[in-house]
Amino acid sequence: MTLLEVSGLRVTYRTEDGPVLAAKDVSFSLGRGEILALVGESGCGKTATAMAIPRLLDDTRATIGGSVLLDGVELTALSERRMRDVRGKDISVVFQEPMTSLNPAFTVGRQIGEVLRQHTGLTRRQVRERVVELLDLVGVPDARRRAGSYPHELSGGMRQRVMIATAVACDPKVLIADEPTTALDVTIQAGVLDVIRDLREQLGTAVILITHDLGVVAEVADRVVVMYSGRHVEHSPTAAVFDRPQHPYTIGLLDALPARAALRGGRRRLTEIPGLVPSPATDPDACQFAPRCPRATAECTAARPALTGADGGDGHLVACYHPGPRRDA
Amino acid sequence: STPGSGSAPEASPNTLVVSTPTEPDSLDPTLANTFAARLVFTSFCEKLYDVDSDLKIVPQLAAALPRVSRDGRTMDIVLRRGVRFNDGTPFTAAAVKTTLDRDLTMKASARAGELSAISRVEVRDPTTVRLVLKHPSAPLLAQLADRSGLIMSPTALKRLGADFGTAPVCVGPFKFRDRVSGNEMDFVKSTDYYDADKVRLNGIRYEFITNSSVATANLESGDVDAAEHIDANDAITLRGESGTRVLHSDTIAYQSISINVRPGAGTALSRSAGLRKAFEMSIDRGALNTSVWKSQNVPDCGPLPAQSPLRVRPHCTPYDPAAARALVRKSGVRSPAVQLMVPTGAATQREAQVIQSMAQDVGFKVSVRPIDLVSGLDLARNGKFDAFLEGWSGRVDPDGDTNDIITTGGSNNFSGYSDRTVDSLIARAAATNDDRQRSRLYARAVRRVGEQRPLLYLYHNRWFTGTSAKLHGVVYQPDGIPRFKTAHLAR
Amino acid sequence: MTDDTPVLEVEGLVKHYRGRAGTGTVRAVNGVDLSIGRGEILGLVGESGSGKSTIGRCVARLTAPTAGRVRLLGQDISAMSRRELRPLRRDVHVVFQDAYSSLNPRTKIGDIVAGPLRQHREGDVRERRGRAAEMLERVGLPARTATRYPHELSGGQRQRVALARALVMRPRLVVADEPVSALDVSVQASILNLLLDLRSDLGFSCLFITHDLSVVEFVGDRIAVMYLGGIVETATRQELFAHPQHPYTQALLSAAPVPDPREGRAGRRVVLRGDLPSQTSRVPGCAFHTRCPVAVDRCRTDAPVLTGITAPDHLVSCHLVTPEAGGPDITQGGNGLVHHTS
Amino acid sequence: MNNAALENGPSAAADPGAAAPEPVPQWRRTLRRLLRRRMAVAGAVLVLLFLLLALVGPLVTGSQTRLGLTHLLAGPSGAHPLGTDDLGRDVLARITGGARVSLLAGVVSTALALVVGVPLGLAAGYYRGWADSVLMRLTDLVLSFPYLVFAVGMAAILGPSLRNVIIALAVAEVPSVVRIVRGETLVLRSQDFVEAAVADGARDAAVMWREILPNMTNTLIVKATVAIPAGILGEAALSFLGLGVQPPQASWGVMLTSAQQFLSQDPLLAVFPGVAIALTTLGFNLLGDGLRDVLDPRELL
Amino acid sequence: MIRYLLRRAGTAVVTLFLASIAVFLGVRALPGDPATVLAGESPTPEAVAAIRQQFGLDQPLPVQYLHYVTQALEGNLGSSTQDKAPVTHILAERLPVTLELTVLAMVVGIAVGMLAGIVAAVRRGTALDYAANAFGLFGLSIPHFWLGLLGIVVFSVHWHVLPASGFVGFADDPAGNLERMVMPVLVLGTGLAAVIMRQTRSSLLGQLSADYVRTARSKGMSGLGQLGHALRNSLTTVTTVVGLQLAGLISGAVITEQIFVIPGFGKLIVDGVSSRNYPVIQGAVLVTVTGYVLVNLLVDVAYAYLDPRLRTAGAPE
Ligand SMILES: Nc1ncnc2c1ncn2[C@@H]1O[C@H](COP(=O)(O)OP(=O)(O)OP(=O)(O)O)[C@@H](O)[C@H]1O
Ligand SMILES: Nc1ncnc2c1ncn2[C@@H]1O[C@H](COP(=O)(O)OP(=O)(O)OP(=O)(O)O)[C@@H](O)[C@H]1O
Ligand SMILES: [Mg+2]
Ligand SMILES: [Mg+2]
Repeated sequence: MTLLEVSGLRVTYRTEDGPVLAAKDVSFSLGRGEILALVGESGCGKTATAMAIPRLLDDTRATIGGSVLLDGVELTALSERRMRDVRGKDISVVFQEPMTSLNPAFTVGRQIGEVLRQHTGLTRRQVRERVVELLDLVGVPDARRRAGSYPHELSGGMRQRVMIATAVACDPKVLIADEPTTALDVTIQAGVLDVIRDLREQLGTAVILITHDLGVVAEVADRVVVMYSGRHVEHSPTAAVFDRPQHPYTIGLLDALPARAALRGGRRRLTEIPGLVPSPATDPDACQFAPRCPRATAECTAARPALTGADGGDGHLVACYHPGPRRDA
Repeated sequence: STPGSGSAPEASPNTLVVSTPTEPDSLDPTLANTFAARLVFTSFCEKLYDVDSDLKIVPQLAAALPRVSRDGRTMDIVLRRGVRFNDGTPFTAAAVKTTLDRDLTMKASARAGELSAISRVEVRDPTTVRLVLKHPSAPLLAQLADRSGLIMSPTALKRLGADFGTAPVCVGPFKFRDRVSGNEMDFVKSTDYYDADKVRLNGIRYEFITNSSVATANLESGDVDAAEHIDANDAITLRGESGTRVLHSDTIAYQSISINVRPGAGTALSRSAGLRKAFEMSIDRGALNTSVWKSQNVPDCGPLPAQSPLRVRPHCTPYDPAAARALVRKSGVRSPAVQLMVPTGAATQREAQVIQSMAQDVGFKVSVRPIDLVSGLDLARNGKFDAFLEGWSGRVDPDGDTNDIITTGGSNNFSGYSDRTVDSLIARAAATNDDRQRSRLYARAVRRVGEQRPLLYLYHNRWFTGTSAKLHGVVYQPDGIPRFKTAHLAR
Repeated sequence: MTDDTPVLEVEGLVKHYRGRAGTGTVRAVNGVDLSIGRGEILGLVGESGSGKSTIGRCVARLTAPTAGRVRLLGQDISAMSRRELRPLRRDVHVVFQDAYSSLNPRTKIGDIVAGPLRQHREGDVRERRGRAAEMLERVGLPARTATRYPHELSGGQRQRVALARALVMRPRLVVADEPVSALDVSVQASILNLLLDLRSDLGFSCLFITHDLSVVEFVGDRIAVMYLGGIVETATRQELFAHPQHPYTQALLSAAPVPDPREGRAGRRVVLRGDLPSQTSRVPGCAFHTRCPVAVDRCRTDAPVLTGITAPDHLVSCHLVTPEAGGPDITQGGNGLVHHTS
Repeated sequence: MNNAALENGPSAAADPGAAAPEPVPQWRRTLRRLLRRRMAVAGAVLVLLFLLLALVGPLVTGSQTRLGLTHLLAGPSGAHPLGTDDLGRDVLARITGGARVSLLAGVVSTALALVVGVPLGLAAGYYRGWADSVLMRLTDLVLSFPYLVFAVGMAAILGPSLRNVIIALAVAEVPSVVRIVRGETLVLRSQDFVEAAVADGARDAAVMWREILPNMTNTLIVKATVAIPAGILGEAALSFLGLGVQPPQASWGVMLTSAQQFLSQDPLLAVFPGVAIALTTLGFNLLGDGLRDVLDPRELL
Repeated sequence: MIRYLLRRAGTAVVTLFLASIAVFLGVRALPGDPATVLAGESPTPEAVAAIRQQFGLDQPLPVQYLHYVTQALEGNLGSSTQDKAPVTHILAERLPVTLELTVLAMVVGIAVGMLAGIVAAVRRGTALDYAANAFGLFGLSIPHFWLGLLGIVVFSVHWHVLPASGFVGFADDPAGNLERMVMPVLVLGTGLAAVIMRQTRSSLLGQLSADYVRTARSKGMSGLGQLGHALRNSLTTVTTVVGLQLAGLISGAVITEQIFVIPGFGKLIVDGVSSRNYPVIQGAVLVTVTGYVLVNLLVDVAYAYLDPRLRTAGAPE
């Protein structure tokens, strides 16, 4: 019962300095009511991947390859007009920056209402009522009055709730949340994450959650896709990634967390990953992580490892010639 | 009201629209100073006397030329009968006395100097005025044929006092209606005018258009009926067109270069009469006239106009670059510098550039300094210049072309020239009524100035007024002022 | 100055920003006391806008405090003029969050690192260059980095440069304002390691400002928790994480996501209602009472003071903390509490 | 450029200290990107062409002041490729001479405005306070005077000349320079690297000169490419009104004024200087657009 | 927001006050004075002194200024030295002319400029965009007085389709007035349209790539809907530019009025300078500056209206 099937997704940005391959052959699927996390360090292609799904990338600058099936419908083949009906209705998005993602010149009520007017035949009055309901749903106090507020009159957390209200207004099948809490304080973040979780519970919405915060992943995601330099290196149920990380990069990432360091007995030393992230312009036929990898062998630089099932089954996939749990632990 | 209000073309089809380059100052005859004001006075304000095309003085509001006593100390003027001002007030000897007394006594009067020979004005009878003079004065009659002869309505004077200029009333073919500052002046036909049958226009409007080519374009497009005082170039263009004609007048105005000869001036030209001579010799008046003025002006070397009965043909320094070069060499100054100040304006600047080029050919180093007229006059009167190219509108009587210009301390003596002989020659010429003697005296003064060269006369100007081919009956006198009294527009 | 004089002592620090037209005064810091001993790292945590950076700026005297005293090595610098301050600038240096904006994009790395030496007229050009190169190597950058421009470096490298610049004068105190918040975890790890290494080598003290509890838990010797312009709790790292007393500290700890699925899901989370209140108006009583799940009437009227209740070095400003029971249990509170045990 | 530079930076995997093997200097990159823009290149070519015309043209074309009273208003011919003017002077020579005046007016007035405006703007933005307020009111004042009215007055006071036109243009330009520099300073002043320099104990002058100023060179370059053509147009306008260079020196505006008299006899006389002005300003504008795209799209006016 | 506007009004008053001093001193720095002009061809010292006294020019400067300002505050700007007409009267005659010219030019400039800018931004990279850009560069690079000359050559001298110059009041002859205004307005409007087009285009392009437009797109909104979002936010910058362009427009009007002989403020000031008509120059310049300041005050109000952040909070700097 897959809802969304992404396979072989490629995103290429045209830049003055040549093409940038932001996402290379990314594949995953999403079931109804599932929360899938896309994690990875800055610039690894999380946003590119997620925005390619509802085709929100500027098509004068980015080209998308591969296939995206939503309920069996190939989105990459839809006309722009048909695609407009999908956006906001079947797939909706919450962006990272709640300040700039809302139009400063219009009231938030109007901005939430727009999506309803776009996709439903509701009357003006019905739209207004629904907007208040939605604001209530995402936990905005005093919703009726707040609907008349301008974005700058709201705090960051409230704005992000408004964004979420907009996104769920038409009961979408898929909600893409691109770092929805990164700009927020932890106490606020906790509330926003709760809202997303509740919505999944109440509405059965499937969620693609993009984050670089492994803590957030651990708290809310059902499954995790770890990305490195535009490529998908590990894919598994959440618990498995944290308990039995297979890819050396995933392991490095987890070990670099100060919180994990403390958990591991408070040794005043964090594990570093040596070296730098490779330029996204390159796409060698090799493991991109090899130059930084303690396990790298000649094999790793000779050919790109394929994403294969790791031991333990349960859909745990990894793209590595030398997978396996932490060896020094 | 907005500019142009009440003057919609279709309202009074027989209204003449005249463009003129400068705006008059005050329309109060006692205060008016500009040439532009003289121009519009002809339409609404008549004088005791006028001049004809030979510069002969003829009666206008007077019935005849004045009777001058033998000793030249009294002048009786008999007035035309049955004349009324444009407000209906009868034109009488008392009215003339009121005007002249005002001219003589009013503070800031621009006439007091012109009339300074008068000691008092008496009313002999309702149509005779007697001027009692301090001393015999030959130029006085000419003054009465100029602004000093403009007579104002005593009723209007009583009503407006010092503000007479805001709604002036005189005797004239048209009467003042409206003035839009900086833009236009409007006059309508007067019903009180004694010569009203000859007036065929319903009114006349003067519009101020500074730029000659713009004025010309307006004439061509039919927006104005006459373009007064346009450049020679434009006149030539117009001559070729079918819908327009060009009137011209060989005027009494002249163009000259004043040279600062004040002892402290410190310039090359001020120090050396030889260099001044060389400078004059470098100028080819004919070529200058041809290139800048399309040969329209009349090259000349003295101030008196060709039409003047008192004129003696002046002796001209010939164009002689070789001799000029020799003089420059002899002066010992290496490429003597000359700064030629010129009022801004297209034609004068071209003229200055040609002079510059000519003088440079004989070894002068000439720089041209364009300046707005007011600043230029200010500098010239204060002696802060080297050479100043400018024009004089000219006067009917030779006194007006010499006194005050080449006499010591004169207000238009930009050169700072001071010569006892010249001063006395001109004073003597003013004090006699004997034309032959006056003629001789002026000739001597002009010759002396010609030798010392504080002033280089270049030519008398020919002025042009472009008109629509439909316009007839304009009289264009040597004073450079077209008269529209008898003008009419053919259907 | 004796050995146990704190490197930094802050007493009653107040900083108000005069707002722009139409907005009132921003009461960014309202009476803060803290001190940092030799070689000690004090971690300052709190939500965005709570006034952490403002304290840092007052300590480095990038801005003049509205009231209160700042003593650096025993010397009161709170009212000094810029000229008087100049010699003291040797002893305190700053590292900012955004390594990109804290390095002049038009200046070569070598000149950036040598900048403080030049300002203080230390040595000649060659000598300065040498010391800069030495410092660069010390933070793990090859000497040739000196000829590069900031945009040619990665984020982590830039933050190393910022550290080198801050340490080149061998200051006694480093104010580090969110030095790792903009970095990826793997890079963050190397910078945190480096900071600790350098501290043991060079022996400076550090005011380490962050909003990330896990970072402060890793790096801080002592931790101060800020809320709305005031410090609500200070204790050693172990003590604070083991026995958080102030309701806000407890809420903060419970809200921080833990990167361990089992741990995270099992724990009880407390979600605070509402946001940080406006800082333009003075809140009577305890600043936290508007969001506090366990607030009582007294909290709305009386402002608590920061004192040691359970132990002399565990300071907390809360009426509900008792010597016997320690802090109140906020999961038991009734009002304004959202409770999760999923 | 922040993120792009960050992401496109080093690509080689190495120890954390390794920088990119061979970094390309920034100006070379900028130049390369500029050269990729066809319009910008066209603009640069135009500018260079007129620069060349101004520098060496007069040596080739002969005297721009020599009168030819025998061939007034002649049409284009072998001897006079663009014909002669109302005093028989060679139009090509005068266009060439005018190029010098125009570029001089544009460049010098801009340079003057920068020299005066940059320190004022820096000080105003850096210190704020009452001096800033006074300065801002003064810039308001100058900005609220239409610059032509202002220049007409200046020229009348100082007398018409190229020097005074340049002064008038510079004075009219200063306020906008002050505002831009002040605005940039306000932004840069709160940047961490400026704070860091202050924290290092840098003196005010050093902070302004070393930290703030170098970071607005892009803005200033773009500003200059806007101000120079404006200066050229301003000089032409003032000369056209008779307030500019003195005859017999040629300036495109002066040429247009005299051409105005012969519009019906010889319209070509009005065409050449107008085209010259238009092409020069076009060149600068194209170049400016290109530079703005390449350097920083912030300032637009 | 009220406070913000009050503060803006305060600075406007300061600007006006400074302007009055500047223009007062400025005219007196001109060489010569009204007396030099009025005393005519043969001035006598007495006449000059009398004229000076008549206009109070013999008083010390501060006294003159005080007199001028107190009178001006009562609505009396003195009278023209040229013909004694009250300056307020003269200004009232000229104001409608310049207003007509500048307002029409502004309407044309804004309409054409914004439309072209929007089309260019929306159809970025297409032939339409290039055409609009070419127009923008053309308008920016061509001296508009030259455009005026060419216009006269082509339309008046050659084809005789439009009058070369002159002015007729709208009330007197609406058709004739508009006919005469066509060329001046187009000449003046072109430059403005170019600037506005470029500003609209670039600010719209900036807004179109803003995050909130992406949000609108993610809601399934059409291109037009997205444009609505972006346009609303571009308006603020475009409005500011329009306000700032006003001074440039008045400068343009000075030359345009000179070329087409339109009796507006530009011509009044230029003539005033050449005749040293102190009261007229002062009055005309002050009214011009007041107009500029007022329009920019209006722009600020519009700004506050367009940008809700200003309605509740402080001012932008
Ligand atoms: N508009 C663009 N033009 C060119 N390159 C781009 C563009 N947007 C992103 N990139 C590049 O594509 C790559 C992937 O970017 P993406 O935004 O998907 O990363 P991300 O994982 O979302 O990172 P972050 O955590 O910083 O948001 C990066 O290397 C980035 O430099
Ligand atoms: N220069 C300033 N002018 C006015 N208000 C300011 C200024 N600097 C900071 N503030 C305000 O003071 C308060 C405290 O700011 P500060 O930067 O110290 O907070 P912080 O704890 O460092 O927050 P963050 O985590 O977001 O950096 C905030 O409300 C902020 O808006
Ligand atoms: Mg992203
Ligand atoms: Mg901060």
